[in-house]
Amino acid sequence: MNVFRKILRVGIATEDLPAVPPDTIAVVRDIDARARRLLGRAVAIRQVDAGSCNGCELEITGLSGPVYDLERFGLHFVASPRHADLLLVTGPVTRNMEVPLRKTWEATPDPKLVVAVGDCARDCGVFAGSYAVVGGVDAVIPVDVTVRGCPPEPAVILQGILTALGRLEGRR
Amino acid sequence: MDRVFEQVSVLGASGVLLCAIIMLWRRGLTAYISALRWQSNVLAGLTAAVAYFGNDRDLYWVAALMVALKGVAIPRLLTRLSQRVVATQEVEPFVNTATSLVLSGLLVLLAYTAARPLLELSTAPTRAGIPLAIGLIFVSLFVIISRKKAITQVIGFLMLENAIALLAVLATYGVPLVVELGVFLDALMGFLVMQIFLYDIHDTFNTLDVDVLSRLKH
Amino acid sequence: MIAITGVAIEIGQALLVLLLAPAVVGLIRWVKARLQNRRGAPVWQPYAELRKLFGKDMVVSPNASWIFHAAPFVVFGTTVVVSLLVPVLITPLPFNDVADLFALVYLLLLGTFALALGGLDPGSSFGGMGSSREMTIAALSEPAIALAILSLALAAGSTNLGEMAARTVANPSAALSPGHVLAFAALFIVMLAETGRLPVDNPATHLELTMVHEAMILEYSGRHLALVEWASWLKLTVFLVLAANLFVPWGLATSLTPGALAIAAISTLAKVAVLAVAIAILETRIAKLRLFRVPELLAVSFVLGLLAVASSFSVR
Amino acid sequence: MTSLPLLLFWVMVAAYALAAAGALAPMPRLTRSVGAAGTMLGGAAGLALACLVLWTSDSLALEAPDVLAVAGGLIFHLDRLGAVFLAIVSGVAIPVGLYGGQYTTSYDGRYSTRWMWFNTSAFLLSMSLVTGAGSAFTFALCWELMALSSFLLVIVEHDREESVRAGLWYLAMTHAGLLAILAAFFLMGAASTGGSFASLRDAAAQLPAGTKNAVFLLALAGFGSKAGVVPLHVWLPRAHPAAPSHVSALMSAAMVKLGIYGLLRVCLDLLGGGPTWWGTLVILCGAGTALTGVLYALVEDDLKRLLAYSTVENVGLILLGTGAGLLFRSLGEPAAATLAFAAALLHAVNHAAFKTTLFLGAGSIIHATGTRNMNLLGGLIKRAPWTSAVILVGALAIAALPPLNGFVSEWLLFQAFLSGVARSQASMAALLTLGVGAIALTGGLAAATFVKAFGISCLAIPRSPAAAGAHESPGLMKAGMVLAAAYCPLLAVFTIPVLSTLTGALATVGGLPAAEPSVAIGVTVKTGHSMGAMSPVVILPVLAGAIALTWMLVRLASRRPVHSGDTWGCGRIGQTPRMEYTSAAFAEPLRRVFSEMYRPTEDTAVGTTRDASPYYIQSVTYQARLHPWFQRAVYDPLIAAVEAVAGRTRRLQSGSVNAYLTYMVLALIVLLGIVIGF
Repeated sequence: MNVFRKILRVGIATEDLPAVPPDTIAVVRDIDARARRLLGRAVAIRQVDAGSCNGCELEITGLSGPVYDLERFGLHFVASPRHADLLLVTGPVTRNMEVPLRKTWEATPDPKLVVAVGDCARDCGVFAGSYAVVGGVDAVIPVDVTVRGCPPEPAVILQGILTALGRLEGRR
Repeated sequence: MDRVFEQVSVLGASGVLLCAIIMLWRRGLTAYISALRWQSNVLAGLTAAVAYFGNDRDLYWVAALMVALKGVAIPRLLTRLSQRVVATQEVEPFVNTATSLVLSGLLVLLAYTAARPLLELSTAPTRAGIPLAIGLIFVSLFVIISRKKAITQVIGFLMLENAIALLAVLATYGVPLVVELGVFLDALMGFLVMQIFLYDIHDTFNTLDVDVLSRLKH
Repeated sequence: MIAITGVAIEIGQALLVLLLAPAVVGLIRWVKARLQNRRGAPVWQPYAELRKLFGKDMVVSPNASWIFHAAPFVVFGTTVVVSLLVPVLITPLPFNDVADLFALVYLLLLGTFALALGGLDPGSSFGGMGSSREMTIAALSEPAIALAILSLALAAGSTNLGEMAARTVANPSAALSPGHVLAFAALFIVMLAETGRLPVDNPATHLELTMVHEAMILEYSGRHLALVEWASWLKLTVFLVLAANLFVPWGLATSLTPGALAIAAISTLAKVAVLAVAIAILETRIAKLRLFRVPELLAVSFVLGLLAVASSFSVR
Repeated sequence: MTSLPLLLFWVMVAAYALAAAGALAPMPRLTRSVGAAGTMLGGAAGLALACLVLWTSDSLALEAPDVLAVAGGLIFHLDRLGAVFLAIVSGVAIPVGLYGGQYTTSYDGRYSTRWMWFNTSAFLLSMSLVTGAGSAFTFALCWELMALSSFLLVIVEHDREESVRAGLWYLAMTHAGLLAILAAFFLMGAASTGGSFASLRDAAAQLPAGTKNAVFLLALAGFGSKAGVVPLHVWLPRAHPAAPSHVSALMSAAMVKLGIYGLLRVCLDLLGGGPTWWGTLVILCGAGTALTGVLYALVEDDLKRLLAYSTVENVGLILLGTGAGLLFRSLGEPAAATLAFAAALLHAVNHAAFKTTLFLGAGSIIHATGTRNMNLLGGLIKRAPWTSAVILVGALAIAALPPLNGFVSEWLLFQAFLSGVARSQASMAALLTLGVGAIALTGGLAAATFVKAFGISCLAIPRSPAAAGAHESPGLMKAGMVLAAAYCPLLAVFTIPVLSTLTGALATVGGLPAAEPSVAIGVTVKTGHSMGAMSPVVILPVLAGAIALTWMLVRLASRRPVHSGDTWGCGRIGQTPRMEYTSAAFAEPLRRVFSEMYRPTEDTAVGTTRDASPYYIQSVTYQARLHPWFQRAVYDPLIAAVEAVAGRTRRLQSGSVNAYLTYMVLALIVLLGIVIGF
């Protein structure tokens, strides 16, 4: 019963999204209008760690918490790329993860989007030039939106996802 | 009116029995103690209801006493006891949980079969709850038999006491207050004696697992 | 003529349940979000998900056979047939004599059977795991359901839903009889197990090792996934309607007047909403059980059913 | 003399005799053709005869007092109860004959197919004759003939140790059973003027209660051992899989039913029912049998053994109905008794249909892959689509899922128990409540079992090269299977006529009232005291319509393309069959839940590298073995005792002829002494 007392005391913890510096989110490709129309309200996200240091994952974990609450935008994480509409890829793509990443992309039914999260996913970050990495995410699969930062804040990641869906203004 | 009384009494008796069943399902000692607390409170409520419908003033006192003693005091003592001497909070049964549950269901069915002659004699509106009370007696005996820790055996014993009280309330609208008081005091004495034993067992063996008592043979 | 109106209403109410089902799940999710101090998705979110899934391509494993493609339709079909049988607005239904509560339970089992085969078909180990667990839970919940039905049937003199509801309407005090209450408790526990809610299965899990229903449907995508999801929401809604209208049947229309139908619609909606909120609160309060504690929970349900049946012995 | 039933009877006998005579044909091909044709003709004639007896007032009576006159001659009298079982035997014979005509080719060159056909025909003939036997002697003779011919079929593969062991178990159990049956008949016959069933029936009324009880117990043990009542079922999961698959179908679908027939004949017809505890005992036996059967079927990896255990389970369900019928009868509830017996008989009929289907399907799998180990199967649905579809139909029916026939009889069984609970005293009601629980648990576990049986053997990727190279069965086998599978929906759709036929049959034997299934919307099943109504005839089209409508609407709503992509496995590079769930893995959760029933012994051996460092693991071997409880509790001590006794008696065996002659003379003198003494 203490649980409910605490729930009442805390109240709604979700915050509005802050404004984001314009250069942190880069739209790499034109996002298909059809996809935008279709996926506008309900998007299933599959997160792929292609070799990240898990810094980005920590931030991503924050997304489903009460403060950022990605569910209010109709987004949720799913357990299988078959169910997914959007791949959230982190980290430089290591050689071991190259095939699995491509397989994940192939396993995702169309229409689908790819959001690369973090500097490593963009250009390998500090791992650039290492023998163990293949390159950024777009070296393996086509990327729609890139989110900069090392690691990017949850709010920025969320803005990035919403940008990919063509809904920057975030309803609430 | 009688119909409502009948419903309430059977419902109350089912509630009391249900607390025992829920206890069998749970694992932690705290859950056991809180099941006992709930059971005593439901029993007290039922007693009050019988007092109201049966116009028996004394039973209100019995109900109040039940809440005070078995609903509040004994659970509190038990909690303190368990915090002081019990290292693990897990209740270790001899029989696994699913089997104990099914067995207790069978015991209740047995009680229904056994209570038939009794039911034919009685005309009280509360009679439909009698088999449940007998069932509870069986189930609490089963708890005493099948649980390893001495403290769970104490809880089983207290539940047995509840069962007898339930039977008394349902079968005869409660025995006179004096007798009830006597039973209470008995139970309290028994409880205190057991508590002393528990401390002793714990001091000697550093556990409350009654399995170790078999070592005393040597 | 009356028969035609009756059948029309029968189909109409099945459609109502079908269309209502996503909202029920949306409501549960919304209440849960609020209880987690989140804003949460709007109640109509599941509709958007369905629309999206119907508009997506499908990716199907080359190992899969026609069973994989047929399973979603069988699951959906059986659940729709079940929703034809449940008294949503009126009682007794024209279909009352076609299938009773046992038939209803076995129809749902047919859906589970089909989906379990669909899970095994692509040869994924997740699918096998999900199927195996789902069938385990389904098998163990059967006895508890049977006893709950038995106790309801003993009171109503029939296993058909119309008679069961009619009996409680006619005799309101029976709703508080222990047989009734205990059977409700037994059926509620089984409902949680059958529809994959906490504490048996977590509908929002991402961890394959803890999945039951979700693991089974891991291979489905696009419209197949939409059907499977919709069917599982529909199953939940049907169970809620069943629980509401069997145990608290007041408000059900016994004649076909518009007024009675309106009252029935409002009361059923209200009852289902209350139950949905109750489920959300319950899911906030409790944690998922380990798989091997689920049989114990179902044993509790079985014992409740046993007690419910036994309570009818003494009144004879 | 030449009435129609008699004519059909002789046609049936002649057809089976012809099939047996086919063994003399010079070419194996001819043997097969004649055998198959004769079997099917015999089945058709038997079915016609049974229908004639069931639906008209005709009956068959045939006496041949001169044949074997010393034992009272042969008497055949086919009444309606017998006709029900004759219909089961004959109905199974038709698809089995069709299927066997081609299936036996796979035995060519390895084993004698002539011998096999001869025995199959003899087996079918003797089973058909058992149902029509009109005297104890005729019955016992046909019964023994049936046992012998089926024993010879069990050991067809005589060079395999497993088959021979199975044959030994079967021989021992069936003869122990025969002894019990003979003892039961002798006890009854002691008070009667002759051995015919009519005189036994008349005499049974005067039997003292103690004798009646003894007869009941002996009959339960004797017929129970044939039907596979736990713990007398041990031979069944050994012998049924050992026989060729079409014979397994005959044994599982038809022969075990004759055990039920014998029980009904003796307890219901000849003895006319008994005290309450008879029914109680049969219900307890049935519940134990059903649960044990399904639990062991669940963990079985061998497809045919799984089916055999599932036969045990279904016999348990039939016994539950039979027991409830006996119980209600003794409690003075004849209408409820009719309901229960009808449920039992209907389940017997239904089980014959789907078990034939499944065994023939299993035969096709063996034919296609050469193995029946499910852990080596898989992927058959693409390689043998007909076989897989047939097995799917059988699996749906046996898992008691609507709209097929298994559901109807399970539903009636529930209704019978329900009406019993509603109508009896607390102690009986408690028993019946537990019966309801047992039926439901059995149903649920059967569903899990058959998801496994079908899903593991027919779906996903083949687990062995044999399964990968599987092929579809040839035409006749396919036709036989499909015919058997067609019985399942047909029996569901025609539930009402079948049911009224069965209650009509019951009315003639136990003096039970014939309850007409009421007709509400033309088709609703509602018999006697049953507390519910259900209509399989409506459920089938409604369900099919709902599924078809969904399909069309979805087709209209979304035409998005379907792509092919690897099975999702978290991005792993390739999928191998070793990643699939196996039969053992599928049953693991339930095996753990019921571990107290199985008491498995488990070993995990971890193999490390050469230097035995615990950190470099090369292999992990896990072994789990079940030692069934009945084996442990009943048979191990029994076998040990028999061996001990045998060890003692070995001392008598000196090997010298003179010693044996001495024994004979001594025995003669002792016998003479006894005779003179009297």
